Amino acid sequence: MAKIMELATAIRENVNDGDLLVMEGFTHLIPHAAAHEVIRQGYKDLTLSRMTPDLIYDQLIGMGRVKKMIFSYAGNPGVGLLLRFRDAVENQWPRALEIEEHSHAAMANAYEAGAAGLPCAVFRGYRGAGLTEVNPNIKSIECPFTGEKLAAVPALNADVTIIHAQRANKNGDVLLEGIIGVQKEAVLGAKRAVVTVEEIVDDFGDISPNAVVLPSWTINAVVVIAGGAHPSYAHGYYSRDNGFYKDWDRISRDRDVFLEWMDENVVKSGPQAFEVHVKKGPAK
Amino acid sequence: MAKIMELATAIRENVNDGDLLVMEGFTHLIPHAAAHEVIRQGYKDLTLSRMTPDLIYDQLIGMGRVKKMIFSYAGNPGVGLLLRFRDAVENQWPRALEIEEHSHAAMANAYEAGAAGLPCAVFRGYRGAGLTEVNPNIKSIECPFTGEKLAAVPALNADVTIIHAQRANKNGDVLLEGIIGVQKEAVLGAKRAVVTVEEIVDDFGDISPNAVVLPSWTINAVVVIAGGAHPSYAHGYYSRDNGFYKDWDRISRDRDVFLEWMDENVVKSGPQAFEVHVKKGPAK
Amino acid sequence: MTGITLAEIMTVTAARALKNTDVCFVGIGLPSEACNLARLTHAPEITLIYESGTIGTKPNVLPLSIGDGELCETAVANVSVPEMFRYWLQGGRITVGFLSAAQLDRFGNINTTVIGDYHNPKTRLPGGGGAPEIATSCGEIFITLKHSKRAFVDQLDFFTSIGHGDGPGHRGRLGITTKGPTRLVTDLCVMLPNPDSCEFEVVSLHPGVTREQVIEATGWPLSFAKNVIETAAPTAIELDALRDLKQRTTEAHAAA
Amino acid sequence: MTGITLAEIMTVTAARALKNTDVCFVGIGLPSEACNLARLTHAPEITLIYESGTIGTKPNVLPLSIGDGELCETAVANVSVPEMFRYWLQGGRITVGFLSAAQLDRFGNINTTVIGDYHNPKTRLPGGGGAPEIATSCGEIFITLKHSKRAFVDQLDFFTSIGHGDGPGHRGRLGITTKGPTRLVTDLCVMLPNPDSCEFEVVSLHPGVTREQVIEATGWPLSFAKNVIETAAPTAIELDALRDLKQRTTEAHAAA
Repeated sequence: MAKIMELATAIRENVNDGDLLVMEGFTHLIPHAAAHEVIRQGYKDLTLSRMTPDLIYDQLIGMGRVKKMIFSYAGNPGVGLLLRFRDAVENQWPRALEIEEHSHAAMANAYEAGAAGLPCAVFRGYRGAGLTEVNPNIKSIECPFTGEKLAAVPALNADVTIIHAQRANKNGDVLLEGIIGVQKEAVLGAKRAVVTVEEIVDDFGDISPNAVVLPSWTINAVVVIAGGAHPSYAHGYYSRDNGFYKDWDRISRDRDVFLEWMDENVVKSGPQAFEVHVKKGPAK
Repeated sequence: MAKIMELATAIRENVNDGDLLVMEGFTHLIPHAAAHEVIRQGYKDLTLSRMTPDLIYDQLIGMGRVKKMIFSYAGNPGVGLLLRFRDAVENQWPRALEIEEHSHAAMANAYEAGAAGLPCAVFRGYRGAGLTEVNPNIKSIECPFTGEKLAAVPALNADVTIIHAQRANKNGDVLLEGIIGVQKEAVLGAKRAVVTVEEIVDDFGDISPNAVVLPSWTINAVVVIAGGAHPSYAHGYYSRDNGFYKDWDRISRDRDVFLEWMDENVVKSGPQAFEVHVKKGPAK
Repeated sequence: MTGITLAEIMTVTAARALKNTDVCFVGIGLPSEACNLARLTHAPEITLIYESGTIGTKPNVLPLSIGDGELCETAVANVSVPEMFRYWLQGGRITVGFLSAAQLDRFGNINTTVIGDYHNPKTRLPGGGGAPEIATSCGEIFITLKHSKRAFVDQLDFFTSIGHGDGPGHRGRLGITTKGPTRLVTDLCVMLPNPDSCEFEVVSLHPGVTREQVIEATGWPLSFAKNVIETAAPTAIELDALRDLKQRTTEAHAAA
Repeated sequence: MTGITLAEIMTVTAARALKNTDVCFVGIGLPSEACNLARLTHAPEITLIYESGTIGTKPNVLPLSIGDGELCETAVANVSVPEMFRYWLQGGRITVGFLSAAQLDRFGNINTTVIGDYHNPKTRLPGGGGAPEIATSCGEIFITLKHSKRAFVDQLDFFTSIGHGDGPGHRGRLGITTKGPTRLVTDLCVMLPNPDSCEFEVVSLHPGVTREQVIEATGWPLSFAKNVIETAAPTAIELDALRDLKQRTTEAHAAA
């Protein structure tokens, strides 16, 4: 049963040094506020996994908290490269970063297999792709009916998954809407799950019977943080702050500018700082 | 692109003798009207597949149209046995029926693999189950990472899938709501797909962004048949006719009673006969 | 409370086995009755899951089929059937699978497939449905069915789903890590698997039932636990809740 | 129509390759621009799919990211990312995958992973994302990117996704049954794979572009088809639609 609690408590109770930490979101609903709390609490030697690591993973990497990253596309969406990630891979600053690189299809299937309790994912992929030569976690398997050779990758099961969603009800059930990515799979495949939400409502009212709802008992902690996805967005609440994504290119380009920005906006800040972003009103 | 057409045309253009025909529905949205048209058009040597074959498959079997059935639970839900199916298996009446029997998990995975374009489904199943000894289409595969032995079954890809849904829009996109079963997978895995619907609307209006919608281009024909799922039900339109399911036990018990009922209610009838069932009003 | 039937004792006793925190995969028929009674009495927050994809459902009347509309309307979430079997059952999220059977043996192995030979059956039954994987993926399995020599057999005609197989260690040898059948409630008694032999043995007799009655209705040489007690009689609250539920159900299905 | 740029010719020419009946998996950037232009001109019913799970989307402005809200709001259906990659891409439902690249070789093989050595890169790029399976699961692949010696290389630094591999038969030997790259549109020319060698060769030059310009901007020894024609210039309708789209996009992204 999910407990509704403060962010600092939720992170403290569920994240540990060395964890395989998943903070998913496919452009939409990226848990920025929660990631900042992870940074504030000082966890180290984390392994991060995400299909599309962007700003929050760049921030964790730049702060030296990450030992390894599992990913399939590490870019600043619509802007360019992830400069703290680059600096870690190219120059080992502030520390060396181990990487396990996959294709989107492989990672989506790996999360699916994790949620499905399987040891590996089987799919038709990686044919002629160079990653098969640099990633030992890409193997193959033969269909016992047709003999076709299929790709296999290990299932992805996080120690803790953190996601952001639109809302929870009082019981702690969580509703996600819009571009839902792999968040359901990341939560169901994880040992522990923390969900930040825009708001808590009495009940969800007249939603579709097939709406994407994670029952309370699949989640450990629910935390209300209005605006908690900014500069990502929450469908129905506020739009993506494209300007900030462009700014990040500048902020993250220089180590000192980055560290100063992090100190001011993350280390010395708190989740209440996100509220201001909701005031722009709902996404059209 | 789905064409909106009459039932007789849709069936004629999409069903052939000897086809692997899938008419799915997990208690909900079973395409009764379409199945009756398949019977009227006289197709033979069909292979039927369904997780929960019930009345319509009993009818096709009793009319001698079925060569083989792939299934995981062949019962009259909430009532008892499927008596025409029994008669075919136990007494080869009106003809011998080949069966390929699976568990629900295997069939659900097989439809999923069919939609996913894979040759087989891989899952953790059939451990200690007797079906492994009588069904040669149950094999195993070894996880290349953990060595765990997993079950494998061939993907299910129909020649033609027929389902019933709540509504289509003018473009031929189809909306399903409520208990959705394996219908999406059965359609996406099929070579051809026919969908009967309660009604066609201008557009779906303000539905959830994550509603279950099959785009028009995944479907060959859309047919309006109000009440077309009766005695099954259409969530939001009318309730399950439990009384008819109980009656079927009596009707199907005797070969002559069955044949007489079929002649009167199927062979000499048509899709317009289903309209009356909507008048009970929407399911509460 | 007058006129308590053995069937009522069976349902109430089966219901008591469920906890408020359980996530229960519910078979139709007797299991559905017991699970919903538990929800309406001592386990109001129990999560009931039907294989049609309805999660956390709270029907006001018992469903006739596994996919009745009310299961969907009152559920916390409705998912596709592939998702149900992959993420929820195989994913290891179910604490209790609640099954019934056509035939049962002393190890809790179940047959719902055929009477007679598989390829030339005397009676073709509906088949296993979800049972083969429910039996291995749920944390533990409760079984409930009415006692009779036809049902409680020495040898199954077909091995639809595994209980304890041929005894201790069999599940482990097949790579199964869950407990299997841990409780069997009939209309005469409660049985638990003996920790050494894995054979079901009688641990309590329902009020008024004799050992001879149970032996007579069982097709295998029956064992009794060292201390066989009397099953606690249904309370007025349990009985009222059960009778109300069945009354509502009868009225609803007659009206439909 | 005055001041037509080569970039505009590239987008218009790339857009023309798409049919009204295509189901197109759209990469962000240049492909997204071309695909939406096709939808706004000659192919109004084309189905555009972004890997974020949006199917049949009709954005009024170009998305900055692959998961912008408008893609979802205007889509026929929105599905999870595992479903997108399993049922829609791997399921063989996509007729055209539209990709760009950081590096491209003469066989249409693509690198978007690293410049330099993989384990000790000079420049770490974002990586392949969906490309490895887009390249093999879509019916055919169109590629669009700006001509430069840095991009059109003799040898890829990393083999992110396969085009025609090392030439004829390579895809087939890997069990790939789809066509692979069938068209390449740059800001200088259109190239098609030679049927015998599978090497991209120039089939049309954009208005005003010389052979020497293209040779100069290409890092491999360039081939030309027997009959090289001039790319048909954009029509007023195409150019208006493109400029309106880009204008709306600029305004929307500035306002956000």
